Amino acid sequence: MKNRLPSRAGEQIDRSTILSFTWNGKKLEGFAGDTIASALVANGVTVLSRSMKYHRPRGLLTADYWDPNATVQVGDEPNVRAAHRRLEDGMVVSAQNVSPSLRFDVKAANGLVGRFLTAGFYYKTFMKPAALWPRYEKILATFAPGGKVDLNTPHGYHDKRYAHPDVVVAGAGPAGLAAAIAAAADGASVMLVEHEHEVGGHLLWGTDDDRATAAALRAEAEAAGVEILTNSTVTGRYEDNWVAIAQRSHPMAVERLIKARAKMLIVAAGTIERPYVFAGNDLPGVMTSGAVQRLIRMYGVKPGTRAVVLAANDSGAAAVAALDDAGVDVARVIGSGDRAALVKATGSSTRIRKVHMGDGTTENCDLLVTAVGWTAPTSLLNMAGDRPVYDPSAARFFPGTPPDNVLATGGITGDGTRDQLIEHGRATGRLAAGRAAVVCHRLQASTARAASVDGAEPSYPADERAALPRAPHPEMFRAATHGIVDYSEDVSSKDLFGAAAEGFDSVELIKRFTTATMGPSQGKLETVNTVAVLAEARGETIAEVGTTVWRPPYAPITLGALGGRVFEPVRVSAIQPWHEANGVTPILAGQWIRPEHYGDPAEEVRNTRTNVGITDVTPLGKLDLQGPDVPKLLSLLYTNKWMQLPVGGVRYGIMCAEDGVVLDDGVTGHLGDDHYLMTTTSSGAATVWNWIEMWLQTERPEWQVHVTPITTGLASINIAGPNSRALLGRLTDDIDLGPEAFAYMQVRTGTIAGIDDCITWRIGFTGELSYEIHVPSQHGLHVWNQLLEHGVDLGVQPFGLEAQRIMRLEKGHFIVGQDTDGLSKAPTTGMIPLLKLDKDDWAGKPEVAWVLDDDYPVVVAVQPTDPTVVPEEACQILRADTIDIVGRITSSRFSPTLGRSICLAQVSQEFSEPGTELTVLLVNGTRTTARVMEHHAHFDPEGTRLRG
Amino acid sequence: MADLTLTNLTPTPKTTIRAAADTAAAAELGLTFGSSERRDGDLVVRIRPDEWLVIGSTATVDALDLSGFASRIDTTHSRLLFRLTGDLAAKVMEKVCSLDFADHMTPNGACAGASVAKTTCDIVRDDVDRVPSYLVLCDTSFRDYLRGAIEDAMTEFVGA
Amino acid sequence: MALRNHPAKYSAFGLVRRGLRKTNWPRVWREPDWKSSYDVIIIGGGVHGLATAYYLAANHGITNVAVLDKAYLGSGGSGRNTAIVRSNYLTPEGVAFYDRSLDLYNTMSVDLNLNVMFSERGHMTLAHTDSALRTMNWRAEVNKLQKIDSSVIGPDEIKKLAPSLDVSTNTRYPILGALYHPPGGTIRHDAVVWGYARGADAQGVDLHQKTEVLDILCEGGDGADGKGAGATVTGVRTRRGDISAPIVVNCTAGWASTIAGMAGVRLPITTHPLQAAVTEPVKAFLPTVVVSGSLHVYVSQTDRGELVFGASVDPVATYNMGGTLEFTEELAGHVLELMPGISKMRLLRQWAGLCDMTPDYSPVMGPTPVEGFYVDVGWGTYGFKAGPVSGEQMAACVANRATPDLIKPFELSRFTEGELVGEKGAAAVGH
Amino acid sequence: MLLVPCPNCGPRNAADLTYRGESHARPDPNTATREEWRTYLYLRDNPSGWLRESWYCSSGCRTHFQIERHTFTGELREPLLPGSKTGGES
Repeated sequence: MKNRLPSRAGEQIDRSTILSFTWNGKKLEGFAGDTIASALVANGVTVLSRSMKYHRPRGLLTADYWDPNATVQVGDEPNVRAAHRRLEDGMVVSAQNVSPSLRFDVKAANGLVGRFLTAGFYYKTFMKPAALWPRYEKILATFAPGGKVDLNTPHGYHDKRYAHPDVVVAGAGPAGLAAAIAAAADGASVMLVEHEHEVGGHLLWGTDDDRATAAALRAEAEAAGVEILTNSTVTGRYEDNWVAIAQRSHPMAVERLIKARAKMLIVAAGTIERPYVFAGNDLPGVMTSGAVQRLIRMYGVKPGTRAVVLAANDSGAAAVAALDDAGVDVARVIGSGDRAALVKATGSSTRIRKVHMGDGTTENCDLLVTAVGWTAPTSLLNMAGDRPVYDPSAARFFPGTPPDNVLATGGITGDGTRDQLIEHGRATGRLAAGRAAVVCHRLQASTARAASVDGAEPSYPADERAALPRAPHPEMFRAATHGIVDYSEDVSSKDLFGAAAEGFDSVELIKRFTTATMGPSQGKLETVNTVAVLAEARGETIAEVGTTVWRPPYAPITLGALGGRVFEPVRVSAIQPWHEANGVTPILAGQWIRPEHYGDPAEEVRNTRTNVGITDVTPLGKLDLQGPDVPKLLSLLYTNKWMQLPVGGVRYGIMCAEDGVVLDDGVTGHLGDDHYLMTTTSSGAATVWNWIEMWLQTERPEWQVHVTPITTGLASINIAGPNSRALLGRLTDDIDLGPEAFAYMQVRTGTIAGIDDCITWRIGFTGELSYEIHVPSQHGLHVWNQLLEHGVDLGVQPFGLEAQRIMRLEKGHFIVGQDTDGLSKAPTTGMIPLLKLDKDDWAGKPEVAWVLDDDYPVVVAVQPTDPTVVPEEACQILRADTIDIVGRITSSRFSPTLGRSICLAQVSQEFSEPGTELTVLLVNGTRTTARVMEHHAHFDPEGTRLRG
Repeated sequence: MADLTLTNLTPTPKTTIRAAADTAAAAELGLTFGSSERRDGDLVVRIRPDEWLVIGSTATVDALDLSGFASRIDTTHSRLLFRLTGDLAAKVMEKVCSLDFADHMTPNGACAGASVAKTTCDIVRDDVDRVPSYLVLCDTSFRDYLRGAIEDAMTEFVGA
Repeated sequence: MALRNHPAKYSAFGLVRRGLRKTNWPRVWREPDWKSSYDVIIIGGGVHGLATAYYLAANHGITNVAVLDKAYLGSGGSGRNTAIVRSNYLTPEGVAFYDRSLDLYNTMSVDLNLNVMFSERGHMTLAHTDSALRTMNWRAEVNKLQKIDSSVIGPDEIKKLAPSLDVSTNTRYPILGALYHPPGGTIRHDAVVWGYARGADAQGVDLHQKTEVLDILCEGGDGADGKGAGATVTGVRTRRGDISAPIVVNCTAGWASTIAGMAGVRLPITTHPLQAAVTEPVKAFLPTVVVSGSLHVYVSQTDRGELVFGASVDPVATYNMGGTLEFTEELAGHVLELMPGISKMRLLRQWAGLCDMTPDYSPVMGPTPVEGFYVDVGWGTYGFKAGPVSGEQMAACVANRATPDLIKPFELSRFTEGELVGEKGAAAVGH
Repeated sequence: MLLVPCPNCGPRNAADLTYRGESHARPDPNTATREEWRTYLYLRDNPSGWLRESWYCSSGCRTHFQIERHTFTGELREPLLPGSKTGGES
């Protein structure tokens, strides 16, 4: 560590803990508390990366998170900010964007042809021959900057957290610390979020007194109960102060996203130091004044041996003092104001060697420090709708007028002494606490579950803070030469001049054309210089040119933190443990995990048709409807009639949306006085519930109906097949299952397998004699087991969704969403008798009435001429010998019962007559024929089996 | 310091009463929307403006006059019931639910419908011996998922 | 076609020559003088408006045309989309239309003498459920009939095309198959805007930036100020003054209802933000465009190495493009479902554009009840990929005063006539 | 995330509610002409400005209610909380 200075008070490193790491395979050492970059510089490393386009060598520039030249690969993690990430023992660090190595880089040859590769050059070439563009594209893609993704990277622990603080303070410099302390003292709950590893902001690299003040403020904040989050960033401010915080310092989570509904947000983001634009400004050894102070004071690292300092402000003077402290020979200090004072820098491939002045003199050096002004990182204020305003006398942008629940304080709003900053922070904290108290009061008073509020609402405090002074500052952006403006994008001021001359002369257009400000620091370093150069090129003022909008996030955040622990709810029925224990093949249907089959769906069909099968249909949507007006509701939402359904009756119905498109279907049974049970498709359960609530609340508020979803309150089992009556009969005493006593489409409530209140209805989705029983769900597994146990001699076997689908297709029942689609109106289902136009009103009626007079596609049953051909679902049906589409196969299976292929199809009316021969285009490109059947049901069209 | 526990109380009888404002049942059940109360060992929760949930036994409900526009449904089987108890229970809840669980916003007895780990739940704060405790009710089909989600949220506080 | 303003020809040779002589390129388009009258006024300086202007001049010789934009060219959806192009739509109408657009994109770099960097990298739409797979098959079958290269592929082939995808079966959203469309890809969206702008300008079209339209001037209509059904358009009022014109074309997105409302025309549109995001760059690892309808996410990797993400539109109607945190959360969660290995990549920037959603996921194009007032709006989330063909067809529509067959299905009158377009059948994510 | 003022629950995260969009009246289905009915189905004012819209408190009290919201600035006509105006962005 040849560049390490002697130990000094207040440094961030712990010299007693030595950490070893590798840099491009070479073993190096650093101290605990070092950043990767400070450790590298301590070891004498000057080149940390190569630039994107010209592959120029780059060294440390700002020595903080935003340093554009210090992005490295650490193990499987790409794009690590080396000047921010703390060193860890055993880290494997390598340079990115180098080919093949940092020292020898073949693409550096691009630098030689740089004058031809002006910004946006790729738009102007490679058009011809068109066939070659894909090859050029591959070459261009190798210039992509950035690290490598290891696709085997494990997804770490990333739980998120919600928070409801009164005040969030973004930035823990002197003003932010003071604001947090003052707000907490006034009773507010406060989260103080600091991007860096320690609180204190610029005090950390200031004088001894500065650092003592930072420590005192931290102690005061802790004592006041402020929740301090270091190495954490407020990444975004969204509607109604929904604030995102990326916490990188959580002991368990790799990176944690905290979502805070802040009553007040205080933005105390400080300032970011701007680089200066001149020829050679990207040579290793050119640094900002903040960078050298950080290296010296925080990490005890000597940034060079002989320095030239361009000092346009106090920070330049402070850098000179720090350099003196560190024993760096300050060869020359250039004052502000004279643009010609510094012309350019020259050097070798690894280091600056010489600075050239306007008067023709030169100065040898290995370090050039610039202090030319500040950028106010108004990103969070932008997100709150505020637009920054440029002040030429201070040579920077300032916040405009943020909304009342966002306050700015500290360096972002002005200059001042340490004490002035602290005082402004305190005033801001008090104001925030006062306003938060009002929000708190209102929230509590208007929230139903909250405790009742004591006392009158406090008055809403006005903003009476005295503004911080703005120190005069020369407008210094570019020397008399051209240099790099955007380091990460390799965009120079010359590129910007050229683009402006071409007509890309608004700040947004020039940004898009040159990609200036589009790189990893998103304009934190580059925006103001870009705007200033554009203003210069156009002969306008910076205020006239304006600035770009800063978008979230404030700092990059990992996909892991944003994704968090994945909450993807899944649902299972009460019978699921049995399915899993018995070799089920599961299928995901929406949120439900359902049994698809238990090995052989065709055999499940055969057994059901011959003996008896049971299937778990719990996901069927079930709604309990009670109240005197239920029949009116059913009449309004179903297309058919419901006013006369007797107790004990069950009826099938179709629902339409208001545009006449089929919404859902199902059966509803009349259980008792004013009491009905409605079933919906499993995927439509939530939609239908919301649909009913909407009608009851907004269109028919006078109706008395209570609707309650009870889908999983009842485990539903369908018992189907010739032996189903015998099987169910063995488990119930109080339900008379006689064919007359309990006829098709009726419902009974009774005891099954010892369980009371089981609802049983006779319906026939499978086409067999069948009973659907709805059992209180905690007893579902018991009843299922009893059915299997008592039906052994009857041949009972379970069947899954696939067998059910085959049987319903054999029976010709359509499925909403499969045989119908997003534009299928009710008549398409073919259920014309169920469309009761003589009813006064029902949802979708006008459209259905009109379409009935019109042409509409129809669902028909279809059988391929060749019984062994099973057309794929979605096969197109064509007009013979053409490619005109007249329909498509919507459902298709091989029927084990009939020993042939069977289908449902949607066809235009012209092709819907029974007996019509259809041309079906199979997926393999061949055409086959199929015939339209007379009935939807391929099997037992008279329904003798299910009515038996 | 009371450790965090998550218990499954689903078999506890639960009854939902829906009743219009002008009914005897509404008057008898009372409470303001968003609050709950223990009555003879049963927990009576006014979970929605026209809906009460009675957890414990059916005694309270059996005694109700359900004349007028009022209805009763046994929700024992349709509603999962978990109890999360512990001094840090609110911190766990704040990882899976966006409600503010501070004492003044969600005091003992408070109830609300809300999304928990992306499932729609009813939450009742029902402290046990002054230790914060939350009842979470949800559709029973989510049982494995929701338990997993809450237990996972607890891990970082276990042993804390 | 004759380029009237003789712009500098772009070529590798030109780059070298100007590099040697150290001269700048001339202006890409003029800053036109203000005029009080045009033959055609186009509102909206995005791909649609500029392409319409370009083809009015190039194909119909109509050059006395102004394009007005309230901000800068390409400042709306054209510069905010994720630049995906494809033609594997569900309906024959949709396929025919977008295929023509893809043709135009294919030759655009040469036609416009500007490299729009069309990257034919293939487009994969993943299916996680049986029903999604059925829809993919449906699309593939319709596509094949229209000679579109589009087919359903299985997990093994998917893994070969995009090794970062997790095709194992024990995931919450297993990848069962995908609709693969090799001609689909990405394009540099800004370049398309600039190419059309430069081409239109060269033929004499005036491009007025920072010229917000405040009102549309009409006479003879049933409504207030002579607007609404039966009216005839006479011009527009802008922040810079009035301009008269017998034809006004509304080529806006986000403000389509507002602009149409100025002529007394109501549209079947609600406006929602569509958000997008980009990560920090990494070395290339994702060679194709990947879309998942069920997970509401689409992703591609740019030549710069960034992953570009999009999702479905936000549910709440708003004109605010501030963006939401929820979008990035959902997006990241879903992307990690698909590609679990990229959890350490970082999101760099999110933004939003405005999408005008119609009930049938299809645009509204052609004449309106106001004579001379045309619309090319309602482009939902898929407007960019249709830009060239829309411009070509709208130019024909305006020039011939008759709606071309290719866009006849998209006329406004279909809503009152109940003839909606069938893209709704499968339009979970329209990217 | 928008904070939506539910009349029963109080301010709630938008994610806990279901957005139902622009409020519009249903014509009499027995007398409505095709044009009137399809205007009801499809045509919207969709203003960039004040919008009367419906929300459903689907996770909370399950009440349908209406609010007036400015679609550009995000302001509410009757805000429950002070200071939450969000600037619109173009």
